[in-house]
Amino acid sequence: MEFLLNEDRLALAETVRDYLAGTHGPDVLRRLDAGDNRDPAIWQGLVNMGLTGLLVPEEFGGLGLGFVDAALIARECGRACLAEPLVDTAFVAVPWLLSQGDTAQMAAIVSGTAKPSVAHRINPWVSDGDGAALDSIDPLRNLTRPVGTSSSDPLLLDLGALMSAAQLVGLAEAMLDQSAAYAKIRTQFGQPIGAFQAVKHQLATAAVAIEFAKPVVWRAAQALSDGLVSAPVHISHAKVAASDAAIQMAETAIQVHGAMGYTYEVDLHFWMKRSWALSGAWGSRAFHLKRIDDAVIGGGLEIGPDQTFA
Amino acid sequence: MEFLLNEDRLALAETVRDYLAGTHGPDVLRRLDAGDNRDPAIWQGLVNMGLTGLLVPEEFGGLGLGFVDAALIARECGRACLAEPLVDTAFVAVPWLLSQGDTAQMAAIVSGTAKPSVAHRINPWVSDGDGAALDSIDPLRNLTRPVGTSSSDPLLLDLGALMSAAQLVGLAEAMLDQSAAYAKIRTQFGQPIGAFQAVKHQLATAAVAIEFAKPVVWRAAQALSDGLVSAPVHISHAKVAASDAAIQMAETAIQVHGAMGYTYEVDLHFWMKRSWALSGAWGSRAFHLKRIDDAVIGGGLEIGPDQTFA
Amino acid sequence: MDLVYTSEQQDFRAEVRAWMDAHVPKEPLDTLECRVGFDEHVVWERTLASGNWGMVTWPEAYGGRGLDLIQWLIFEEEYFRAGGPNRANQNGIFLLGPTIMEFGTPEQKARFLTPMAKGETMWAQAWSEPGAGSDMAAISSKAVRANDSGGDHYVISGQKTWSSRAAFADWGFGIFRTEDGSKRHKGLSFILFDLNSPGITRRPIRQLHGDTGFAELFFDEVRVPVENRIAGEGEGWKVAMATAGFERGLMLRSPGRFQATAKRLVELYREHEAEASPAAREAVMTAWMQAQAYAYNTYAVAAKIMAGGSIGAEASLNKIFWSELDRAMHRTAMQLLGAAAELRRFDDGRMNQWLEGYIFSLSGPIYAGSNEIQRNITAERLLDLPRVGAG
Amino acid sequence: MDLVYTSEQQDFRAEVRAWMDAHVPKEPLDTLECRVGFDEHVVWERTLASGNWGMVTWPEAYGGRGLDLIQWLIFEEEYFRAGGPNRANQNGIFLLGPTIMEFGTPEQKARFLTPMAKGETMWAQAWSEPGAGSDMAAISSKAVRANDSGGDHYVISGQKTWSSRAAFADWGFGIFRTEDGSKRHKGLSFILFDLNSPGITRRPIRQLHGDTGFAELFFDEVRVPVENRIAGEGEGWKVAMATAGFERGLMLRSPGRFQATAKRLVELYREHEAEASPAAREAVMTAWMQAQAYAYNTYAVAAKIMAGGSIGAEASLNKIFWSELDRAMHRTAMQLLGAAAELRRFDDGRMNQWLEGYIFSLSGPIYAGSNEIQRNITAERLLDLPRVGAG
Repeated sequence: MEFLLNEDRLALAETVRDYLAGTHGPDVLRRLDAGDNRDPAIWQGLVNMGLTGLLVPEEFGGLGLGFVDAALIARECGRACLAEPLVDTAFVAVPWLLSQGDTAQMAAIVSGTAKPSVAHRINPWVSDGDGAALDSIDPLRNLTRPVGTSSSDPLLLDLGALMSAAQLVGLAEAMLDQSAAYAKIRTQFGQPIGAFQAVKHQLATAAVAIEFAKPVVWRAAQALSDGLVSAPVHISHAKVAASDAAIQMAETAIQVHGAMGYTYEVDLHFWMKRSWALSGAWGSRAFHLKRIDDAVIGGGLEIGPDQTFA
Repeated sequence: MEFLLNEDRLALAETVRDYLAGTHGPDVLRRLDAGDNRDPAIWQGLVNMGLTGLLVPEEFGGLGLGFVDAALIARECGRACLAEPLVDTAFVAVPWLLSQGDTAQMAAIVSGTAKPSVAHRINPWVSDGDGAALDSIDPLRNLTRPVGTSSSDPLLLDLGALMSAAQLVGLAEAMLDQSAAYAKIRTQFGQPIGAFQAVKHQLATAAVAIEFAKPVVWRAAQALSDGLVSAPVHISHAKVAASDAAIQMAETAIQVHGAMGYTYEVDLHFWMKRSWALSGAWGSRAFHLKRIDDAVIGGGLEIGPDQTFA
Repeated sequence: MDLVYTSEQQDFRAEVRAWMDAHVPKEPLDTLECRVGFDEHVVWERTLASGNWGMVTWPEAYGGRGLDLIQWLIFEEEYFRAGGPNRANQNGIFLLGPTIMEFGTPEQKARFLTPMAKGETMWAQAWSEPGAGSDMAAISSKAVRANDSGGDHYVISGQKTWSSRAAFADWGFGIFRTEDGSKRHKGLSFILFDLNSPGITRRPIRQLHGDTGFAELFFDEVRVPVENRIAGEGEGWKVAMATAGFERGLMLRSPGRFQATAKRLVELYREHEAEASPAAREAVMTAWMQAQAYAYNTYAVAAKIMAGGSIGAEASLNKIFWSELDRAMHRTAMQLLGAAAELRRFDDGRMNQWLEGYIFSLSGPIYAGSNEIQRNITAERLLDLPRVGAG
Repeated sequence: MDLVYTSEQQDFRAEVRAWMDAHVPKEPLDTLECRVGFDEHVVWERTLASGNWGMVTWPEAYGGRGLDLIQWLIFEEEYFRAGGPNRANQNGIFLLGPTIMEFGTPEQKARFLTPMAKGETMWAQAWSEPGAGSDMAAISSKAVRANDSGGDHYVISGQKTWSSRAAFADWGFGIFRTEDGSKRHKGLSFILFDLNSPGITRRPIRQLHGDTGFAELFFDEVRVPVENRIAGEGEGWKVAMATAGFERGLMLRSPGRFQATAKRLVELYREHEAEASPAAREAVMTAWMQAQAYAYNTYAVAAKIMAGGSIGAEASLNKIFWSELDRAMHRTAMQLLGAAAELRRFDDGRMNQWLEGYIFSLSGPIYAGSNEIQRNITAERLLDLPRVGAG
């Protein structure tokens, strides 16, 4: 029993974080938004880091890592507000295809030439699919109603929900950082607004929500890795906790930014929009709460102090 | 159409407020708590003001006033944390007995010698009843399980709920005043704690809840007076709004009072305990919400901008 | 306390309803925040004016109907019942109009109020400056008396921002520093200006959803006649505070708006009832309860004002309540929509008004005095808690 | 990341479970806040000590078991699963014990830790003074070196308040001003004192529910040997901050407590399901979710500490989270109980533990550093926002 993200994992995630911080700042989001939304060079960078093959077994040229690693990288994708379909392809479609015994595209995914994303009955729209475009509030989302593959396999939904939760954690962390940074430089009444308790306490409250969403996500990822029967409940818990934290953080962030937060000029809006999108994707709040309801009130799960990791 | 508490009504309520402020301060609550909980002199004072006969028709020696008047006086009883059974007797039992055509006790009620309080299937315990004593957290409550009269008439429940809501408004207002007063004199870090935004904003938030509970209570009282079919829904709305405001105010009040609020020495606890008691009495939060649910979601009530007074 | 409408009030309601049913556009207009949509809304303002429904509470002398506040509430209820569009001239109707009526000269009233009532001039407000948002007294834009023409003009230089409607409106109003070297609330004057004056540059601010109804205004030696000043020189703060009071007070957000949203939310909930969460169910009931409470409160304030009273710091409680209610209702709708929440336009082509409404609702706790400021006011003026500079 | 217990850990759990099942009192003890209840709890402390379960994380040398933090968590889980009583010596176990281990001399460790572990001495904390609550540095109680005996005694004068357990405990600890004229954090020393020393008067504070476990302490020239001082003279603030860190940090509220409450809340909900509100249903799920999140977080912090890390300002996040969770769970229970919520004892004679728990939960956001202080710490230390005196 060790609830610890080990050094190797954190080192990889940190490499990704540094890479995205250096090459994928808000200026890039603006450039993409003014242009085609996607940039082969960004994608190639992710391929070069091996991220498209993160969950692909070594025999197909991948890194053969696990869901906790993927969740940590997904969090970084959220933090950077990455629009490229890395998470949908490499962390959702790949493990689902593998679970189906479908390894045909693995080499092409690793090399970056195939970018499958699979829709689900509960989540009928995916980014960068092959169907008709949908008009998302998130300008970089490339949301589509795919004409091809769709599934109603619960595992697919669980993968999508888990990786959305991880991204939402990263989105929320980024909005917290942006808001704290803004509160330090914006002055009103002769002092930085971050000196006002009203601002401090709103941000502290959001920070609490984020802090206690994080371990829920890591635990859910490990539960899926461990093949626990209860993994879907923990994934639903992660999705609800991360969505609620991100939505709360977004509302706090725009309040702290004041009217500036309402503009396109300030970076915040990209992160808010992604949060609005992902909090409803891969199962609504109600869908996930229903699974928790069945487990906790319905009695599907053992609960209590001695059942922490049930 | 005039949503206005007229001068006469307010003058009567103000008289009661002044009288209770002068004769029924926290010292009296302590004296009662150390003694027998009830004081014939206090009761006689209420009788002398005509309050026991407030809703009794003039032909029986009462004032023949209405539910809005009674609600305004009940609010003052809450503000003063009055323990004498004025509300249960004069504002709940009296109109219910009258609705049953039972006028036998009216003269005795007006003169203060009869103090009936009637239990209900939903609210099986009443203050100052004739049955076995129950151990309420409210030390002045004299809660009993009556052996005699009980009813399942919805009107009785509505009367109890409405008058509880009115008391809860007064309780909440008193706790707001106590907390603001304490925040002005208690100093920490070299200034009154009321100068800290954290304290200001908590109290302001509670003040909002109280401010918007009040008109709901007056409207419900008027709806009952007007005999609206929808009156029970509005009474449930009043009970939920007033209970939520009082509970929120109590939690805010003890937080503002800090450790002092946790003592018997500070007055606050009497008001908190009454709030805990009345918020569950005459129909739980769930009970009243269910009636609102049936009306609003179930379609039992016309809703929308043109249905404000439906 | 009399909660029954008179037969005159019922007749009036019927009259409004009939007119609205006949005239309110069947299809939603484009957003007010873009040129096309703004123009559509101006057409609607003129339609309203043609029925004399533009400024119902204004005196008849200025193109209104002289309605009392209860009639105004009934009008608003029916307006929102019918799904009437947002008001392009909201700044004129609710902010500038009452200000001119209170502080303007007879000449100013004739000059500005009548065209406003006819829907001929659309007004932008220009309060904020880049360094003066919540701290409204930190104004630095200057209006200096010109030397060249007997002092009958101001020359305005400076910058305003978050000027609502300014991208498309005709005229603007704001406060400017008319006394050189004055500080904070002193030495300010309330001045009206033609947005097409030489020297004014409008830079539309792109909002987060991409539209540009707000603008920055740059003033480069803009000449404005002195007779465009409302009230005395140096009295700008007093006038602005009265105007801000109108904004936060009774008329900024009439209850009908929120009752209509609550009703739509109930309908949305019914569509999604099978899969909705318990919290959503309760949130829907809370929406109805709070919208009703807000309506009762507004009727009570209206009655108080009609009886000779006034609305003071309680306006801050109102602002906090409606803005947080509006956000909560739209947040609940977003949750009910689930995956569809992010769509600007649903599959069937309908606009996702819940998404647009949610985004708009996020501005509620910020504008017209942030809710932090309102909570300060509540604590300091209603609860008498001490003021502290840093607090 | 390895979320599977080892077989040794499973065996340990089984061992704790067997012992607890055999020894935890079947009937709830009376409240710790009254004399009779306190004595019952002391008996329980000695029972625990007899099984060597009193101070499981302490080194064996001081009467503990030297368990690691995972074992501690398992112990706590089983303790709360079995419904173990509150710990009368909580101040000793979690606050003073670790403080003495970190700062005490070998002689002090031998003198104080072993009797504590055996359940022989019960400890009270004495931080607050009437003017020093959240503002802990505003201490004015003095400890002056006595002149009469070679300076080997302090003479303490002053007053402490909100001293938990002080009404019934044997010994107390707190900080006192040892340097005359010193200000704020300087010139303070951390001193242990026998509560039965001449010159100490205990005035029990009647709490709102009528019990009196807290007390005010009046010190009238109380002589205390200098060797009762922990760490150096003038180092009291540093020691106290470390102690407060223990309090807010990992061990004050182990997750098992909240998981047990959440489970009881689920059971209560099931009893009332037919008539419960939607909000209550969601609140019950939230209780489980948050109690679990708190447990995961605690396991993660434990792992971090075991890997050589430490817990810093994150302790403030913990304090905010568990205290507001605890209050929310009990508030929900009160709503579920409806009319019965106000009863101290139900009709069937059972204590209404939800009511007692609700009242206790209201102290959570106040004590051990109010949640306002914790939010300041979070903002200033974790988010690096500026400090302002008045802010």
